[in-house]
Amino acid sequence: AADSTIKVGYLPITHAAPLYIANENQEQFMQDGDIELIRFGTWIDLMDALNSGRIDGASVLFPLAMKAHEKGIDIKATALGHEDGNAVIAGPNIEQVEDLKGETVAIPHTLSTHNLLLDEMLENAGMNYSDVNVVEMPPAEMPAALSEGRIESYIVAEPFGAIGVTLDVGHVLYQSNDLWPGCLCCAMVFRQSFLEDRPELAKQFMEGYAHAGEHAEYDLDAHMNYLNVDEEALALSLEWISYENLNINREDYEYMRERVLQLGLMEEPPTYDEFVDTSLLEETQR
Amino acid sequence: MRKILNVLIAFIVLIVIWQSVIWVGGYEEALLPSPLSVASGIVEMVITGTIFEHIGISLYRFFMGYGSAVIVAIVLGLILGRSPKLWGIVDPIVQVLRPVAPVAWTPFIVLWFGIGNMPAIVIIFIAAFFPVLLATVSAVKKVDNTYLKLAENLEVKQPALMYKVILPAAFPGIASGLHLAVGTAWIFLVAGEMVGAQSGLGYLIIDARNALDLDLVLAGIFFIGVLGLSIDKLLGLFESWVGKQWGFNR
Amino acid sequence: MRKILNVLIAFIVLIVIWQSVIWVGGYEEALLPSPLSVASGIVEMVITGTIFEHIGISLYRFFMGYGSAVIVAIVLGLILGRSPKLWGIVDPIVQVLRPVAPVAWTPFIVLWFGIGNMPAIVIIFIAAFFPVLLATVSAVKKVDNTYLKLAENLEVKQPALMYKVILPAAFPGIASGLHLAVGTAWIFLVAGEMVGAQSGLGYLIIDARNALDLDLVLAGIFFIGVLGLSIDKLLGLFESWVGKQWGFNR
Amino acid sequence: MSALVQVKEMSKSFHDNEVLSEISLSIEKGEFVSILGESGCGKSTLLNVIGGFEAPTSGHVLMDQVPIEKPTRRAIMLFQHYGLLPWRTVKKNVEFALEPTISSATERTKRANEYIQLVGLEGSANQFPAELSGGMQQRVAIARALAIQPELILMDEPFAALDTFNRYYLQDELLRIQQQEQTTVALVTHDIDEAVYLSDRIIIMDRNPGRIKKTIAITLPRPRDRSHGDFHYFRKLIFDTFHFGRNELDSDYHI
Amino acid sequence: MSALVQVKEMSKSFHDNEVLSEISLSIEKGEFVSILGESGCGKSTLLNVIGGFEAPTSGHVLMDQVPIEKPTRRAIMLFQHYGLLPWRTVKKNVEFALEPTISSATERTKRANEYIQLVGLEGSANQFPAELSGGMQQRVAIARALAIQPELILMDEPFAALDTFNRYYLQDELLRIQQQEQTTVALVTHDIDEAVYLSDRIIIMDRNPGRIKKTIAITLPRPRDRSHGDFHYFRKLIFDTFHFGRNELDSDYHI
Ligand SMILES: Nc1ncnc2c1ncn2[C@@H]1O[C@H](COP(=O)(O)OP(=O)(O)OP(=O)(O)O)[C@@H](O)[C@H]1O
Ligand SMILES: Nc1ncnc2c1ncn2[C@@H]1O[C@H](COP(=O)(O)OP(=O)(O)OP(=O)(O)O)[C@@H](O)[C@H]1O
Ligand SMILES: [Mg+2]
Ligand SMILES: [Mg+2]
Repeated sequence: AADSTIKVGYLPITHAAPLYIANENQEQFMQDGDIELIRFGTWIDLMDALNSGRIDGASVLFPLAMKAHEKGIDIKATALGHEDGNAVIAGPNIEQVEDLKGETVAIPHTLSTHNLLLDEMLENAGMNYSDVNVVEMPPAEMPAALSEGRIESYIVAEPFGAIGVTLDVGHVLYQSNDLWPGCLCCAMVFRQSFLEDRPELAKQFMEGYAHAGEHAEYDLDAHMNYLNVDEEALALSLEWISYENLNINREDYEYMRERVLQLGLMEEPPTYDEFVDTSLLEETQR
Repeated sequence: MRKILNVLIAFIVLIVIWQSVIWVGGYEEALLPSPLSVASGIVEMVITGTIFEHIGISLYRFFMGYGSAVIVAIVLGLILGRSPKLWGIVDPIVQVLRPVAPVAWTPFIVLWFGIGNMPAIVIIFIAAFFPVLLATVSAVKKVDNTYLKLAENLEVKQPALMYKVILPAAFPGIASGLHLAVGTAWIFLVAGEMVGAQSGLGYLIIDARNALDLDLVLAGIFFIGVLGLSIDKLLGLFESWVGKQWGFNR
Repeated sequence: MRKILNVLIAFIVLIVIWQSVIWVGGYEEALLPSPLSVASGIVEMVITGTIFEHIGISLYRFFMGYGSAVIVAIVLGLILGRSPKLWGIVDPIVQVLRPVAPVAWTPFIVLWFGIGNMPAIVIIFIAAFFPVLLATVSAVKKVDNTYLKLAENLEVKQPALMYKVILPAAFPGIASGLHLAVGTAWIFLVAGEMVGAQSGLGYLIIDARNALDLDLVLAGIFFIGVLGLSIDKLLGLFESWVGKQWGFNR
Repeated sequence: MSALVQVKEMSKSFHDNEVLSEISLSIEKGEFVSILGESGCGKSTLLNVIGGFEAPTSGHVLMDQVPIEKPTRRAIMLFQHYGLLPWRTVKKNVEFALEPTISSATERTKRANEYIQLVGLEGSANQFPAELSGGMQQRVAIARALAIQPELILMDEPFAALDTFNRYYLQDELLRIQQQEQTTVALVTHDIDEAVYLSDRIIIMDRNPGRIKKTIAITLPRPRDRSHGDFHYFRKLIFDTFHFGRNELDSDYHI
Repeated sequence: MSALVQVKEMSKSFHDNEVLSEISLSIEKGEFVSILGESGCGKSTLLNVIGGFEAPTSGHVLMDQVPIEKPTRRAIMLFQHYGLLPWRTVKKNVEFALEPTISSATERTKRANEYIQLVGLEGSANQFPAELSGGMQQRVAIARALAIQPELILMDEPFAALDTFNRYYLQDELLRIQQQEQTTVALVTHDIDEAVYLSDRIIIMDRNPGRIKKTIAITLPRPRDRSHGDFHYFRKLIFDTFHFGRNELDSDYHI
C-alpha cells in the first residue's frame, strides 16, 4: 500500500494550488494509487524530508530545488507551480523603492525567486543588494513581522502578500511581472528514483496536476481546505496569480540560472537538460 | 487552604500588574491584549475544543519522548555509573553533545526518524536524555560505599545488586534528574513545535501570532504554563509515592 | 594525563562510529557529511574568520543575558528566600511562568525591547532567570539554622547578616543553580538565534541548513558544543575559585 | 557571689507537648554547672531558654535580675556541631564574633590572635574548619566564644562527637581556660564521667516532662583524678540515681 | 577450642603509607575480643582486613586455616552507621540478608521474625530505619547480622553514636545475645569502659604505624559491675597504658 501512495510535500501557500486540486480530484486520475499531501511549516523542513527520501516529491522554491540538485540530490523539476503572483509588500512608511535604503526586507529563503526579484527591483531603482538588510523568515510570519515593525517590506509567495494588504499592514509596491515577466517561482519536483521506479504513478499524478491547473483559479473551496486564509485575501491573491501554463520555459530557466550565478548563490547550477523534465507534463497535454 | 489562598492572591496580583501595564503604557489591544480578552480567548478555545486536540498531540509527543529518554538514560546511567573506565570515555562525548540545542539536529533527525511526530519526539528525547543520564551516573557513583560493602559481605550478586541496592540507593539523585528533565523537555517540546510542527501547543502559538491574534498567543502561553506545572506536580506525586514505598520521606 | 587520553579516545570512538554509520547506511555526502568534510568546513570557517564574528556575537548576547539574569535572580532570591510569606505569593506565579518556553514570549519581547540583539538577550535572561531564582530561594531556605542562631547570638544585624552569613552559606546551592542555568541558557541562546536572529551561532546553523550545507551545520554544532562545554568549565573554575576563597573544597 | 542566672518555675511546651515542667535553678557567677540527662529529656531546650533562643511558656528566666528576652552577646552558646562558618578561616571565624563591636580591624586581629593562642591553635589560624580535626574545631568554637568575653557560656554536648582520647584532652583544656578567664559555664551532657570531672554542680534531669530530679554538688578538689576512689563515689551515686529511674521508665524508654 | 581467625605478621600500606605493621593475633571460637586505640591507629583497617574487604600488603590472614580472600557470609561486618537500607522496613532489612541463600519467602520471614524478636523489635518490624532511634537501628543491624548465623561478627565502633544511657543498654543486650548464640565477636572501640565491660580479651593498639602494644585478658566474671573495684583495676591499667603512650606521642597528636 505504501508503494502505491505518492507522498508530496507542500507549504500552505496559494502557489501550491494545483496540488490541492489534484488531491481533491484524485479518484478521477489516480487509478493505481493515492496522493498523500504532507504539509510543512518551513521550506527547509520540507527540503530535509525531500532530500532524505521521506517524501517522493514536493512543490518547492525553484532555486532551492536547483541547489539540492547541485548538492547531488537526484531530483527533477516536472512542472511549474504557477505563473506570476509574487508581490512586493511594503509598510506604510515606504512609498518607493528608495525608501527601503537601510531598512529590513524579508524573503522566504535566500534560494528563492523572491530573493532574485528583490535584487531585480533594487537594480531597477539604481540601488545595491547591500543597501537593504535582507532577512529570511517563514512566509506565514511576514505579515505579523511587518505589523510589529521588525521588517519594512517583504516579498513572498501568496497568499501572504494579499493577507498583508487585506490586514492593512502594508501595500503593494510591485508585482513580479512588473519586475521580471515570466519569472519561475515554484516547481513541482520529484525524486528521480520515484520517477524511475513508479513511472505509471508519476504519469497519473502529473495528469491530475495539469488538469488542476485549469481549475485552480476558480475553485476557492479547494484552496480553503488547505490554507488558513479568509476569502477576501484569497480572492485578491488569485487575482495576481495564474495557473494556465505550467510548462517550464527554457529561456526563463536560462535567465534564472544566470541570475543565480551572478548573485553567487550557486557555483554550478544544473542546466535545463540536467534538471528539468517536462516530458510527463507534455504527455498529458497531448 | 493557605496554599489555595496564596495561589488566588498570586493570580490577582498578576492580573492587576498586567492591567496596570496596559493602562500606564497605553498599549493598544492588538499589541498587548487585556486580561479580559485573553480570558475570552481561553474560553473560546475550550468551547470549540481546538485546544484539546493540540494539548493531546503535545502530551502524546511529550510522553513518548520523555518516557523513552528516561528508560534509556536510567539503564545506560546505571551501567555507566558502575564502570568508571567506560564513563571516562563516554563523558567527554556527552559533555560536547549536551550544550547543543536539540533543534539543531533536525536535518539528521528527519534523515533517520522521518517526519510527522517523530522529530518532536526525538527533540524531547534529546532534551530529557542528558539531564537524566548525568543525574543517574552521578547518583550511582555517589551510592554510599557502605551499601556496596554490605552487599559484598552478604554475597549479593548481579542483577540483584543492581535492582535491590544500587537503583533504590541512587533513586533520590535520579529523581532530581527526572524533575529537572521534565521541565527542560516540556520547554523544548513547545520550542520545537514552534519551529517545525504543524500541530501542538507550540504551533498554536505560532499560528496565533501569524494571524496577529496576540490574545490567543497569551491564551496558549497560559495553557503551556498550567500544563507544564501539572506535569511537574504529577511527577512530584509519583516521586513521593515511590519515596513512600521506599521509606525515604521520614 | 589520563583525562586527555580519555578525551582523545572519546573523539576517535565518535569519529569511527560516525564514519561507520556512513558506510553501513550508505548515506550520501549531502545527507550525512563525512568527518573529513566537516573538519574541512571547520578549518574553512576558522581561516575565513566568519566563525569568530558569530561566536563573538553569541557570546556577547550570552553574557549580557546570563549576567543580568544571575544578578537579578540572586538578589531577588536572597530577599524572597528570607520572606516565606512573600514567596508564598510569588511562588505560584513563578511556577506557571517557568514551564513556558522563552521563545514563546517573542511577540512581546519585540514589542518591549525592539529588534536586534535584545530579543536573544531577553530570551537568555528568561532561560537563566528561573533556575537561578529557584536555586537561590531554596538554598537560602536551607541555610543551616545554627548559622542563623549564631548570628543572632553574636547580634549580627542586616545587611551584614545577608552578605556575611546567608550569601556564603547558600553559595553551594546557588552555584549549582548557576551551573544548571548556564547550560539551559546556552541551549536557548542557540535555539533562539535559530528562530529570529541574523547572526550568531544559531543563525550560522540555520543559514548553513538553508544553503543545504549539512557539513557546515555539523561544523556549527561542533563549535556550539565546544563553546558550551568551555563556558561550563569556566563557570566551574569560577565556582571552585570562590569555593577555595571560602574553604568549601576541603 | 550573687546568682548570674535565675530560672524560676519555668515551663516550656511545644504545641501542647510539655517538654520542661516547673524548672527552678540558679547559676552563680564563675560556677561550672552541668545538666545531665537522657536523650529527649529537654536539656537542649533548657539551654535554649537560658540563652534566649526560646521563650519560656510560663515562669521567669532572669540574668542579673533582668528577664532574658532574646539572645545577646552576654551569653554565648556553643553549638553541638561547633557552629563554625566553613567559609572562614580559623582567624576569620574568631574575628566574626568581634565584628559587631570592634570596628578597628587591627584591634580585632589582635584580640582574635590572643584567644587563638589561648586554645593553642596559633599554627592553624589560616586554615579552614574543614581542614581541622573535630577536636580542633571545638577549640576554635571555644576561642570564638571566649573572645567576646561573655558572662556566660552555654555548651550543648560539646565533646559528644569526639573520641575518648580527644575528649579527655579537651576537657582538661576547657577547665584550664575556664579557671583562667573565670567564665561561668553551663554544660549539657549525657556522659556521667564528663559531668563529674568538670562540674561544681550537676543538675540531673528526668524525662516526660523534663524536670530536675536531683542536684549534686561535686566537692572534689581540682585537678581531679578520673581513676581515684572519690571520683567513683560520685560516679556511682549518679549511676544509681539513673538505675533507679531506669526501671521506672523502662517500658517507654526502649521504644 | 581452636583459633577461628589467625593473623600472622600482617602489614598493610596505602600508597607507601604503612598503616598496620606486623600484626599477629588470633581469635578463638566463641571469644569476645576488643581492639582499642586512638583515632587513626588503624583499627578499622585491621577489621577490614579480617573481613576480607582489604587485602593485606604482606603476611597472612586465615579463617579456619584458609586464607581470607574476599568478604563472605561467614564473617559479617556491622558498620559504624549501621548500614541499614533506608528503603526497606526493619523486617525487609533482615530478610535482605537471607535472600541470597533462602529462596522460600515464608521461610525467610520466619527466620527474620525470630531474630527481630531476639533483639526485642517485634513492635517495629514494619517501620523504616529513619523512624527508629539510633539504638533501635543498631539493634536491627545486629538482628540482621545474627540472622545469617555467621561464625564471626565484626563490629566497628557500634555504639559510638549513641548516648551513654542507650550505649549501656545495648552493651548488655549484645552480651546477652552473644552468649545465647555463642557467636565470635571482634569489636573496635575507643571507649575504655566499653572494652572492659564486654571483652574476654582487649588488644590495645598504637599508632604510626598501627601495631599491637599490649593484650589484656579481662578475667572478671560476668555479668560485670561497672562501678565495682575490680572493674576499675582494669580501667586504670588501660588508662595508664595510654597515659604513658600519650606523652610519647604528644607533639603530633594534638595537631
Ligand atoms: N522546636 C521544637 N518543636 C517541637 N518539639 C521540640 C522542639 N525542640 C525539641 N522538641 C521536643 O522536646 C523534647 C526535648 O528535646 P531536647 O532537644 O531539649 O532534648 P535533649 O535532652 O537535648 O535530647 P538529646 O540528648 O537527644 O539532645 C523532645 O521530645 C523533642 O522532640
Ligand atoms: N582507603 C584508604 N586509603 C588511604 N589511606 C587510608 C585508607 N583507609 C585508611 N587510611 C589511613 O589509615 C590510617 C588508619 O585508618 P583507620 O580508619 O583504620 O583508623 P581507625 O583506627 O579506624 O580510626 P578511627 O578511630 O578514626 O575510625 C589513617 O591514617 C587513614 O588516613
Ligand atoms: Mg540536645
Ligand atoms: Mg575507624
